[in-house]
Amino acid sequence: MEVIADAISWILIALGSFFLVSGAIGLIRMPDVYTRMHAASVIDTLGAMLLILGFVFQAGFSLLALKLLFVIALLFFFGPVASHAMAQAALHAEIEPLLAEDRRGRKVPGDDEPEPGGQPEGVPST
Amino acid sequence: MRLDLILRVGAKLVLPFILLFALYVQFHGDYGPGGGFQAGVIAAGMVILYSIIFGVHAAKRIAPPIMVEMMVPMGVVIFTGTGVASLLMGNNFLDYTGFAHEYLHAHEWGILIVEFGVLVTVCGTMVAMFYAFVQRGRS
Amino acid sequence: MALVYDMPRRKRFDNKTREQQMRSLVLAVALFLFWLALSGHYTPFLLTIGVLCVALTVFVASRMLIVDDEGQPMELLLAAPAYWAWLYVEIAKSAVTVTRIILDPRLPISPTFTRVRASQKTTAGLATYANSITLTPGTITTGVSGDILTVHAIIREGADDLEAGGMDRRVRQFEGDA
Amino acid sequence: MFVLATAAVLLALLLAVIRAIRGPTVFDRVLAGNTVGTLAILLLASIGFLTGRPEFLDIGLTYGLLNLIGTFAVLKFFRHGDLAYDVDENKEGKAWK
Repeated sequence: MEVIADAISWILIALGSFFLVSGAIGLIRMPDVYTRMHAASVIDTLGAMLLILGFVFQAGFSLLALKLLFVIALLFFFGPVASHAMAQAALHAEIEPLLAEDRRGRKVPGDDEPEPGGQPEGVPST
Repeated sequence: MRLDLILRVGAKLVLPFILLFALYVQFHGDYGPGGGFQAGVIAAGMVILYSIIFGVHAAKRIAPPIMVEMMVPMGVVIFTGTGVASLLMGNNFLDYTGFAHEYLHAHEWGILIVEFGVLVTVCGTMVAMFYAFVQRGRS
Repeated sequence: MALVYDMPRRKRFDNKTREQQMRSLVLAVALFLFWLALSGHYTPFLLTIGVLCVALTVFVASRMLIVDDEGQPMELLLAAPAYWAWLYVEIAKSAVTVTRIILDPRLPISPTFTRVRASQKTTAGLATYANSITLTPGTITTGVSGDILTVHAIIREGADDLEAGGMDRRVRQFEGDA
Repeated sequence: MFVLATAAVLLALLLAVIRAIRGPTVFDRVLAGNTVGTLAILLLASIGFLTGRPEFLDIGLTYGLLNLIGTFAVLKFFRHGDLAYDVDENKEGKAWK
């Protein structure tokens, strides 16, 4: 039993470390702030959560495991809130995103008119 | 930022837990890292988060500036009051031995009261500083 | 359509509605469980302090006017674990996709902005949907106005998936289950 | 195994700090700062396990909460130019903007 838990935890920690490092590489490689946010979200979700889940298996059934789960809950509930605030503030500051395609003028089902200034659906801008 | 739905819902979810976490840190100072100072900072963080998301007027309703300013000297009074009380009982300053019959028990109570004083002062100072900051350039 | 939010009027304590009392109770139970999980020392003294602290916290929360259907969505509590499990699988899938993109030497990104309509009935459901989009690597909700979400996706396929509305249906089902 | 985790976290921290130094816009720096916060929690947890003193987790949770508040404060400042910005106030025309 002990051995199985150890093995699971090792696998989780190794996977988590891998996603952590590759997310950080993405933070360096990506061209603009919005795409970097996607890379950071890999760190926040899969990287951090798998790593902590690995620690949970090491801790076993104890209060320590519960505290680790609270850390996961913090990342799970409030990581996206922070990312959303960042993206919104960056858009508000008129930092132009690097776009392959802009569908913000797209007609959403239920809309009567698409918003002016946008492009019709399916037309690439570059 | 108050109008934003996601921030609003997120803040509403997390605020009570921040306050309870601050109180936990306050009362478990003897078992792990913690104590009055850290608890005061976290509790002040709750007020600051509330005023960032919901506006400073809403924050002044739950933590009125007059109360916050009273908290700063009040904590010091609690702290020194404990010390003076122990002096009056015929012991040294901040020597808690007189508070209960048993030595350990007396220390527990004494430290609890002193830590509470620290919490009140630190929390009051942090929130007062925040209010002073956001007050710049307005009436 | 802008969803303008007004702070609710301050209410007196004695005319709290039944629903608010229920929500306060659920909040108190959740907070006390949180306290027990953190504490780890179950002496009578600390438990008494815990009850007092929970009471203080619930009092402050109701003064802050955050005990309502957005702040304490207790209806969603029972259906939540199944939804979280589903969401976690989605997160893992798209995280692998994004990791592939990052580690690909050509960096095949095609950033796309799009708008999608959210069909949830309640604010808590809408917030769940928006946060689920952000939590999934590869897509970020950048704005909410009314029930239209603006989403930034790192590749075209991510935007296509959202427009197809699979996640929207799943969140609505989650909301409907409750 | 915890050594591997610690090494991975430190490597990721290094890259995030590089991004914070280079980041052309202020939002890149906020993003990098937020990531450093997440990584600091992980570092606290893994060093705690490494040294056999996992009580460090309380500090980790505190750090996560303060990181969240700090991120919001910085973002609000850059969005409204004023930490006290309030929608009601704006209607009366008193506030910034």
